[in-house]
Amino acid sequence: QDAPPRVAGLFTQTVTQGSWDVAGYAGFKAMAEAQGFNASYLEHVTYESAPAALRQLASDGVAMIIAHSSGYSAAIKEVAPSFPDTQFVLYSYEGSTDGLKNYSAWSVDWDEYGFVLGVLAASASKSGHIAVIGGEPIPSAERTMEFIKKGAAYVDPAVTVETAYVGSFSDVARAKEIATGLIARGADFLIPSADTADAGIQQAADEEGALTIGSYSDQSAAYPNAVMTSTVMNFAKSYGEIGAEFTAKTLGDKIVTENLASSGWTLSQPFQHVDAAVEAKVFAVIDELKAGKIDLYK
Amino acid sequence: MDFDAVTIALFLAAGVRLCLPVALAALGEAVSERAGVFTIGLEGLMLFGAVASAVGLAMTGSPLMALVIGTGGGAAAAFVLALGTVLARANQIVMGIGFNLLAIGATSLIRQLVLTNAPPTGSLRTVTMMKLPWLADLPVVGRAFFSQSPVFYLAVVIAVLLWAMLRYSRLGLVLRAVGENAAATDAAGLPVLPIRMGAAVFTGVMAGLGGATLCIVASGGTFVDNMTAGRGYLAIAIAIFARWKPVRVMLVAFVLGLLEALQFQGQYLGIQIATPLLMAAPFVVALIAWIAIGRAGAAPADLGRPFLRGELR
Amino acid sequence: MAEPMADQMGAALGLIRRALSVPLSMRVTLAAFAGSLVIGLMLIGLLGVPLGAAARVAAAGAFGDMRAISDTLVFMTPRLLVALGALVAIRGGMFNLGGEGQLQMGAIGAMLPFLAFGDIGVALLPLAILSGAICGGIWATIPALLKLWRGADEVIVTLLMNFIAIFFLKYLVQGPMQPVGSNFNMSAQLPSAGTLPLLIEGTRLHLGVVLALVVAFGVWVMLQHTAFGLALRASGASPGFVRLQGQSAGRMIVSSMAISGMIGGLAGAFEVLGVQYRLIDGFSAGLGFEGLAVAFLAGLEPMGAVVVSLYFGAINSATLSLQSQLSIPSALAEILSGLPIILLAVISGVLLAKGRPVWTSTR
Amino acid sequence: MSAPIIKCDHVSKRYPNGFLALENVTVDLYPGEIHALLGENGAGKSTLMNILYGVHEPTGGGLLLNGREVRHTRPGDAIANGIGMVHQHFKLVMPFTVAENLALVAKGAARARLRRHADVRTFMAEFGIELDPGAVLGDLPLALQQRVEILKALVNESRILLLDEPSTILAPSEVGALYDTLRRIRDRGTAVAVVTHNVDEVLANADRYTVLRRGRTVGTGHIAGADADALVELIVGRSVATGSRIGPYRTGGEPRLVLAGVSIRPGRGSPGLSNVDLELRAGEVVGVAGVEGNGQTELFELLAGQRLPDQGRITLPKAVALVPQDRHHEGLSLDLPVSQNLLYSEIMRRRYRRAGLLDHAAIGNRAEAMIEAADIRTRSHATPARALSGGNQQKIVLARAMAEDAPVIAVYQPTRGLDVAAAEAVLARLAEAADRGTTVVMISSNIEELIRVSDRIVVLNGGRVTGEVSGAGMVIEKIGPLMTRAVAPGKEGVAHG
Ligand SMILES: Nc1ncnc2c1ncn2[C@@H]1O[C@H](COP(=O)(O)OP(=O)(O)OP(=O)(O)O)[C@@H](O)[C@H]1O
Ligand SMILES: Nc1ncnc2c1ncn2[C@@H]1O[C@H](COP(=O)(O)OP(=O)(O)OP(=O)(O)O)[C@@H](O)[C@H]1O
Ligand SMILES: [Mg+2]
Ligand SMILES: [Mg+2]
Repeated sequence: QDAPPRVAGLFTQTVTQGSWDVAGYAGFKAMAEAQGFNASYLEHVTYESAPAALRQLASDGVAMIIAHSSGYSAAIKEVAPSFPDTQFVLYSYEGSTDGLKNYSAWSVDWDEYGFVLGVLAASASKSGHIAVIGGEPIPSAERTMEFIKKGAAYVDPAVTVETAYVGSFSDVARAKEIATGLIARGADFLIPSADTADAGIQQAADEEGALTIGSYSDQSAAYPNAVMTSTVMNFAKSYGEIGAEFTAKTLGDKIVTENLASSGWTLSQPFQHVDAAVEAKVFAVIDELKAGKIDLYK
Repeated sequence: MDFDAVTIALFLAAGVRLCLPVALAALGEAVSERAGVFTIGLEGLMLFGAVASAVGLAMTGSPLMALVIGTGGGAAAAFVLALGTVLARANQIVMGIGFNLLAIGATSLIRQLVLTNAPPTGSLRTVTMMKLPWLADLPVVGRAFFSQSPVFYLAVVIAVLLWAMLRYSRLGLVLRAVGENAAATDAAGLPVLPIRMGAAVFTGVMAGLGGATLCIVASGGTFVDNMTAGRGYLAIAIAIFARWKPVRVMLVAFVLGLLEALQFQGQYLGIQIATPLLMAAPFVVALIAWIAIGRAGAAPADLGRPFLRGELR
Repeated sequence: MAEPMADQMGAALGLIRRALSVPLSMRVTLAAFAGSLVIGLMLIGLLGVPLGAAARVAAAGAFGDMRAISDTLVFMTPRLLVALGALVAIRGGMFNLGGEGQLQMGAIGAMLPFLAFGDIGVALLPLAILSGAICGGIWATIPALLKLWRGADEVIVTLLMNFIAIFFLKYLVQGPMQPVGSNFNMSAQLPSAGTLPLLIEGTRLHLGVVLALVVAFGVWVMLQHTAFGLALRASGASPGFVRLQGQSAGRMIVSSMAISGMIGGLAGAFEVLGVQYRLIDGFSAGLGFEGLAVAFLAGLEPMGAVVVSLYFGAINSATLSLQSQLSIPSALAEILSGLPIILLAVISGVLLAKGRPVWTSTR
Repeated sequence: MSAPIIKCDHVSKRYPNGFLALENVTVDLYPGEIHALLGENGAGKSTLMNILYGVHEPTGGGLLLNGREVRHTRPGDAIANGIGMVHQHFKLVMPFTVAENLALVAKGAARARLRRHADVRTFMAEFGIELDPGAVLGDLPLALQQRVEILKALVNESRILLLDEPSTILAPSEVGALYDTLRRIRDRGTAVAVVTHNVDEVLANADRYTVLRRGRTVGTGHIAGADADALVELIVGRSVATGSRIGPYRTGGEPRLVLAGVSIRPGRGSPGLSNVDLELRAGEVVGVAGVEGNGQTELFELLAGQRLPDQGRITLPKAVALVPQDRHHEGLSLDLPVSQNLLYSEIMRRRYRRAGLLDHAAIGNRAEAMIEAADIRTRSHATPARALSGGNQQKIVLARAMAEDAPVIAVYQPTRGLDVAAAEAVLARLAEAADRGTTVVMISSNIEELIRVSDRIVVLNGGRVTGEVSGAGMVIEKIGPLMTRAVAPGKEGVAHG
């Protein structure tokens, strides 16, 4: 019997805190257990040290490296050509694999994701004033904000959407202050999009009586007064597919799009603090999106 | 935007909230620097205070106890740091840099080992908001300065007490003497090292309270790795900028807090200035102010020098 | 003809011999490193990892093979350069806490020739290195000029300018330097002509590593073997003395800061040209302060800085191995970097208090 | 005389670097005596005082207070045992006021007694000292700072008062006042120990003496019955001719340096200079006498080319070699080795290079020769200047200035703090330089030594030249009054005489 293949996960922050990495790591671990891989992970891997980390893992004989952030894309594209025997997989967003035979990506359709958030916020807001708070103004975040605005306008063109950035993905205190300010300006629904710093936004909503959502996994228990619903990434499914494809040796030069239709993610139910009508309205839109009846790029 | 009273009050209040953790730490730094101890490890002390307060909150469930425990954590960490910088005469800069690195790792490890991932629940109102009777009802200032965390009132009281202590008390005289000329203080028969240890631990108390405030009051009890994110270094700059005068420390910190709050206003107003440039603004303003001040009063002459009895200078 | 040639060779050999003679103080440094490794391993043990395995993985990760060694050297390089920059300034009497900012500006500078002229072939690399050094140098000269002009204390100025440089770089990669249609906060990638060549295939060992060692040797020669270096050290330690000798302490401050910033700028430039191949937000993550600590740990001696920064390089690649193979939390890396700094500072302090300073030149 | 109040009992001190500074030294101090402690530079005088005061701990032997063994591990212990000390390098907090500096040392009852400025004045008056309690120390001239240093030692009712070289920085008239104060203190039953290099001062003021040489006691006795020559021989181990004229009277050659109507605005604690005319000629020694703080600093800065006159004209030669007053900050770079300190100026003049780099071998060889010639006692030329005794440090500064071969050499307090032998050597080298044709300007507050080497002496008082004496006219009786007689407050541009 051969030794089980080694796989490794790469995380920007830590697998013990926040929402994105914690939930992602859970998916990664479950996959490794299910497939019987010999798994390890690296956390706090800055984009600076990513090429070194990737090279080290690959030359150590790690057979598959899963990078849990779109920021690793450049590093993978740089390192992958030198290590044809290692499969590199990215989870989050990727536009192109550059034809690399050992690079695959599970790419979330963040446009659709944003659109749905806009729809649900605009549907739930009583004041017609919602706010989106991002971490740093990276292109993907800006793009998501655009689609949140589209989603809100889809429900009600008169809705005001304010946007702001914390300037950090981890500064809870700043995030909370910004959120508090936005609520004071009249926003009654806050969309957090700042990773670890989301906690501050959710706290502000909780304390000031506004609504918000949980990110990537069900967070209603943490902020019971404020969380209307949570986006729930289906990491189990995505990572499960990655593991299976690796074992089946079908990985390489492919991009799998994760969206509502692929069950890549969903919203937790039932919605809290709002009428059932809101929930029904949002899921009606979701169904239309799944069915491809809404053109996001019009 | 309409510059009505409410907006201005909210803006001032945000400035206060944003500056509070840094102001507390800067008050501590001012004291240790007055005594000749350069506490570069302030960032690490704040982190230890923050993690201790989070642990305290998890254990006791009481935000007030959390603040106390955080303060104690900062003091304990400062004691260890001062064993190096004061008693062992380690180079204060090097020690501080090493301590900050260690603190990032150690506090993260503590979080992983002790704190669960679940964010704390329960109300933190007792420490986040305390309306002062009568004063809180004043227009504008009531909302800005008298509907704040009790920690803010405490900070103001501490600043005034420190001012009086440094200016009028024997303790203040001795403290300043140790920073200006440790050898002379020693020759006067006063215990230089214990005084410096005391000052350094007091810095830990303030930095610990600052870190605890950041975690409990400003971040709702959530400890995040490296959550100080440079605030300790900023506090050092504020202490020096304010020429180690406690009341001035509060004012300088408040102005920086306002500048930070102004960034948010800018964002809300959709001012087309990139976020990073807005974030740099307080530092640019501080730099310009520093240049304008120019040759400011001299630093304590023995700042940063380990005390060696009988040293040839 | 051969006479002066042999003379120069002899002088050069003598210089190299003196550069390599390990000072006594190195023993203390090594003791601190060993001590911190022992404590680090004990911590790892507390986390439930067998010590033997951890030690093996760490050693192999730092020095196990060519790839490990080259990783160690690549991690060493920016720390060494920042330390060299810092020590030149401090020796010259300026307390330069601005290594972080000078590194950022150097990184920005390294991108400028490509952004201005595009892929112009072999000239690109030298231009990029030069531009990085100049940008770092200009950034560091500002505090020196402000000190002379306004008497503005350099500790605050350099500290504040760090923050400004960091946000400026962030701004550039989020805006002006971001290629259209990009999904990331980074600049465009440099063409291969514009990057530091790799020295060994399959490793990350780039030419910058060698250049950094050359700079270290150069700084040592400058400080110990040139009149300029002598004047710089004298003016840093005793400004009144050089003034009475008819020299300008102000000019010394400006030139030491300019040199310091240029070397700090090289640190950033080499990271861009040899490791990242592009400008990335947050690429330095505290290198400036680590480099400053390296400078002090080395007693402000360039050759000491090589040894100390090598240790930090090794720690970084070793902890990377520990993480990737044993899933040890990254927090341990920070602890392992912090510990030797603390231990060394304490040992030196205790010796100083006993009247036997490890380094006589440290102020 | 009764029993000694304190006894250093077979005390030895080895410094951490292995240097044995004191070896088996026994000294008794009695109540009601002024005890002079003598010895050449580096003999161990300060070390002994510091051991009494708890700054250093002895490595052998111990202290007996009234016959009982005591340990002074820190100055606090010594103060508690009734010891006060005036340090060679003042232990004053410069940004503090006089009253604050006194309050800092005051313990218990003394503290309560010094609460108000009026109380402080009363306290000072007890010792015949009059100072503004609110004055900031850093703004006071050295002599007044010293008064505060003395007062500090008296705040706590000291039974033992230690003074380390208190007279070094004082003008002769001030030395008299100092001993007046010390006698008052002695007469109250206090034991007073004074370190000094000046044998005449000892003979005039002390009751007993002890001489240290290279860390050992070489003699002790009553002043009554001691004479100057014997004391000097005891101190340096050989006889030294002191007090006599060094070299012949010279007459100057062509003018080399001219000050014409030079004025400098008054500054902090200094009168500046008013309308000074001075012509310095080749091959003469010109002494500049005056009480410290009467414009000497400005004059030296003018000669050093560090300052331009606010009014008037100065013609400087191409180079002026300098021996500044502050050897630790201006004369030397303490961390540089002896060799580089000696040859700094020459190295900066592009000498001692090989292939563009410093030729360390050549620098070392040249330095060895200079060390030999100037009798500098150092372990090697590579030793940092910091590790040398004050006398030897001063010899480095002087040797460098001499080696520059400049037409003019300006020296400022060149023998301050030096022992008899070292001071003699310095004066002799200056005289030799003048004999070779160099112009020597010597600014000093020590009139005796000025008279011994100068060919003429100008007197600075309140920033003006109040007179000039030469040849046989150079006697204290003539110079003293010129130095101390009150002059009208210096107004800028007002010509004198
Ligand atoms: N901390 C020290 N470490 C090593 N050697 C020292 C130390 N302090 C003094 N010495 C040396 O011990 C010797 C005695 O020094 P000390 O200061 O007692 O001399 P001194 O008699 O007071 O001389 P001076 O007349 O110059 O003041 C000198 O050679 C001096 O250089
Ligand atoms: N502060 C110090 N640190 C280290 N070593 C010192 C220090 N002071 C003195 N020494 C050592 O002690 C030795 C003796 O000192 P010093 O120069 O006073 O000798 P000396 O012959 O007594 O001088 P002098 O000619 O003044 O009588 C020095 O050569 C030096 O090596
Ligand atoms: Mg000596
Ligand atoms: Mg002495």
